[in-house]
Amino acid sequence: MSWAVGALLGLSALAGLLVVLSRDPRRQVYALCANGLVLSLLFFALQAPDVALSEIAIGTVVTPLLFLVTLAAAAMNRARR
Amino acid sequence: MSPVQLLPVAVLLPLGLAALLLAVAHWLPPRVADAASVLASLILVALCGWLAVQALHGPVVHWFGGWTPVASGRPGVVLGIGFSADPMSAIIAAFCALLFALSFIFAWGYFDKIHAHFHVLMLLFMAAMIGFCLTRDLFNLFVWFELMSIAAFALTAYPLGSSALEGALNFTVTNALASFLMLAGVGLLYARTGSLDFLAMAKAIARIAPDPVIAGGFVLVATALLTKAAIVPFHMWLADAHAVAPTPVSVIFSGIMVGLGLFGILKLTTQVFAADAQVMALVHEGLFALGIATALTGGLMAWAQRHLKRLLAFSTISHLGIMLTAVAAVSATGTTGLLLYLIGHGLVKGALFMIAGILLARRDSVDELALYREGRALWPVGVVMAVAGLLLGGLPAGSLYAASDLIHESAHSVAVMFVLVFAASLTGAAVLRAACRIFAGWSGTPGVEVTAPTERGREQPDRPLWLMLLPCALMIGVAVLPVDSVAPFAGRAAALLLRPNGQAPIVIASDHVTLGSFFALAMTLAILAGALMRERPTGRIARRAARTERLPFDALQFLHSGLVTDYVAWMAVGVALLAGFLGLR
Amino acid sequence: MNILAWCVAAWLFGIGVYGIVTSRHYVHLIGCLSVCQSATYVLLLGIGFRWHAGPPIFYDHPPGTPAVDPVVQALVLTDIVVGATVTALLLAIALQMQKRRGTLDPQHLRPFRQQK
Amino acid sequence: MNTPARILLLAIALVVLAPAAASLILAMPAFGHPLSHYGMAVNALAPHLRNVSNMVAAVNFDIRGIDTLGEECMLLAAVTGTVMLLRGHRGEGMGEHAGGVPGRKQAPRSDATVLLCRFMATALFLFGIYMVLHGTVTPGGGFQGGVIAASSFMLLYLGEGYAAWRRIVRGPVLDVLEGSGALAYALAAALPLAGGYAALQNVLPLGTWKDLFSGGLMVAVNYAVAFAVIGGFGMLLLEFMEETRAPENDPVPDEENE
Repeated sequence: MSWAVGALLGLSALAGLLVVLSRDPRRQVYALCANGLVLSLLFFALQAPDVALSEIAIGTVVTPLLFLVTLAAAAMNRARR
Repeated sequence: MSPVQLLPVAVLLPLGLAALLLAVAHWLPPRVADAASVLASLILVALCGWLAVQALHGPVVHWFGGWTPVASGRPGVVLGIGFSADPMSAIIAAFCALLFALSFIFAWGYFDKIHAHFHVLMLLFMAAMIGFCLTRDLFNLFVWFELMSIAAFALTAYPLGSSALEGALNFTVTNALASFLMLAGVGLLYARTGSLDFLAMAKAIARIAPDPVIAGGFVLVATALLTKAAIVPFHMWLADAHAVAPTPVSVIFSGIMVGLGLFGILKLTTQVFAADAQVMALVHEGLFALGIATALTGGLMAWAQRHLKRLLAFSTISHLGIMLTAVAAVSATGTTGLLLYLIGHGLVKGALFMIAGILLARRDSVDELALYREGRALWPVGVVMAVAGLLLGGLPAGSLYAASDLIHESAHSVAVMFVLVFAASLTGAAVLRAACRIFAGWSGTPGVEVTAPTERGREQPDRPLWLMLLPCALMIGVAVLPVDSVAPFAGRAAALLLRPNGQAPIVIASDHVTLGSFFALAMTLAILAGALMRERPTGRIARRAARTERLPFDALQFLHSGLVTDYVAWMAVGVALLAGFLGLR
Repeated sequence: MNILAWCVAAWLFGIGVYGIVTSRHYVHLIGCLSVCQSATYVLLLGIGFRWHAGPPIFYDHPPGTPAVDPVVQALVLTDIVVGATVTALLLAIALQMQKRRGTLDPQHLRPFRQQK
Repeated sequence: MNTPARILLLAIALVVLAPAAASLILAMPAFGHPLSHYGMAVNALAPHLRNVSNMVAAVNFDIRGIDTLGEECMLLAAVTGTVMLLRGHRGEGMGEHAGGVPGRKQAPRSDATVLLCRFMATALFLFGIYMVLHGTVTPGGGFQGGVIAASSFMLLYLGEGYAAWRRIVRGPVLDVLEGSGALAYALAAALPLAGGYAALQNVLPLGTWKDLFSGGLMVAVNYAVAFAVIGGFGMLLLEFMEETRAPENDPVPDEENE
């Protein structure tokens, strides 16, 4: 089990880096999704199923969705200007 | 009902009322939300005031869910969350509620269109502050801290102008980072002490200190509280947020919210970290130095502003620095001074923000140069503003004067005292300068303030003047009252916060006037006279002198850039300063 | 392995701050903020973790079997949900700002303009 | 400051912070060997004292229940603030026409999509409710279940289209759900006071081990949280989606300042 925890910790460090380095916010949404997924797997490995569930609902679905809607609305505003 | 039973009502009442207002908001007749909020805050003033008096005989403690320390059946393991009202915490909570009541009266009819959303947020904000004062659990403290921040974020952005939105974003990003740091700090302290209850943590820390994890946890938690308290170099968000928030909200922000950050630091140092010499050294020396830097920066920046709300915001920063020197002393003198200063400053600054609000409602601006002579028809407002400015600048009367006396005494240094007086004088003179220009038409050639950032504004104009002036006149009236009747209570409250067993000395504040007490006032009036009698520099030497005078102010204005990315970099520098101090010792 | 989790937490916070400081788009900045936030979750859950212990849910295994610390999990769980609503608040502010200023570059947005 | 100057400032801070962080990390308790007695005490005591098998729920809804009330109110504050900001000048109503970026195609919805979305939305909503109901027994609870149930609204939107969606998911109803959830929690905390108990004291019958309704007051509090979360997140989705509608008239007023 310990290799899984270590690997997921490493992956989550990479996923966070990916989020920061995706300078285009549209690409960043995918990075955020990946980050949420990796984190929820990590939380599952850390024996926290409750937290993993809420991270998977929030981190991979709701937050990226809100980001997407914001970017879409911003694009529409820009088109209207 | 006993005090113990009524203690949780202090947060449950505003939380419940906020939830109720939100649920029925669509069908609520106008003014019901206004009336209910005023009533609730007045009830809370009475409740918390009463609790403060009850707590003089020992803290009033309530364990939520009945999870008392013995419920675990294991010594040293505290399962539940407790609220503990000592007199100082409870009286500060009562003062929060009082400011909210006055602010609700001031805002009567301000926020009609938005389905009581304003009231919901304000009530949640108030509950968070009261909970912050009363809790004795570190994570619970974080919860109220965060609730306070979130309500404040939303309230700041409410005017929806571009400045308001940008100010709110700066506020949100810096304070959200601060609360992540606090959560991390709470985690570190929990990892080391295995507890979240103040008392249990204090016992564990006494056993294991000094320890890098404890010190690191303190630095992170303190960073969050210092950010909320707007201490250099974490202070930059404050001027942006306080200047753009709706006036009734600015009253709360500058009146008490930022001061609570300092109170949180004091409470944690006295009740949790008292036995850790490493942390206490950081508080005594590091925070003391930061306090002096803050006082000076805030004072100079306040002097160089022309937008009245921004001027007041920087003046708040300056006074927070003065209060931080009292916190850093962790002494009976300093703590008594802090309590009176929090209240005195809150009253004066709240009244001044309300005056700015009156100008925004009646004159559509708070720019002291644009409003030149525009306020003459509003002369009663000018009178209140002049008194408030004099109080900030050291008028020897009332609680602010008595408190600054104690704070100077706790600093143990004439040089420090001189710096603190100079900073306070700058803020008082800046307010008086604006009052003279707007209401009396005395001006002089504007100096460094000409190039300061400014903009026009406007707030709901159709409110009766007397309703807006009443709460601010009331606050100034209370602020100049003699402190003799409350000084013994303040002394005992401070002593009980420092040592709950009652072994700390009791310091009685006094507003006794001697010849020396006019020193601060004289300095304020001298600075003011310098500004009002200033003439356009004509000769070559005069022009060069004027340019040299501008340099430090320009440098400061440059650093306060308004860019949130800069602010975050400065926050990192601040954490590094605290960590570096710990490392060097 | 003993310090990997703490290093990852510090790393995540650090790069999050780096991202904020260098950001050229507010939505990107908000994403970096959520990286900082995830650092605190990794730290807290790491603090509660115990080798060879099950989740603190005694459904499949009886009470008394070793389990990890439920307290930090409770703290993180609620914070994740609240964190999402705060992100929503930030996005709402950003959206309104874009309507008014037409840009989301943090280096061009400041609350007050200097008088010239 | 420009970006290089800012990075330099950050680098200086990091140079100072790196050794401090290193000494802190080396002094931390070893990963996987926590020192805390608090968590162990909860694991040992709560199953017997409260008859619930999910310790996280026991901490959230009972032992540290007042924290959760505070967190629920944060949710309330953040959602209320977001709604207030987004409505701003456009008001509460709904836009008739979809907004769009010129030049981007919009594919029409097929019948299969509609059907699939209806089915999936129902299933997801029920799964969310299932998670809420089993909160005190297995992983789940008001927070997670509420978010999942609320995200099913999104599928409903995908399937039904905007107008129909707004007829099903109504703002005022969500407000009531959100407010009454928080109110119920505050009442659950306040009512025991009237009976002479401590606030939030769990004086209801605790039920049987591994039963759906075990945990006494926890059950009620769990449902209250679920209501607030469903209402709150539903409201967020509603207002954010409204942002993508074409405005009737240009909702952005001229800047008062310029």
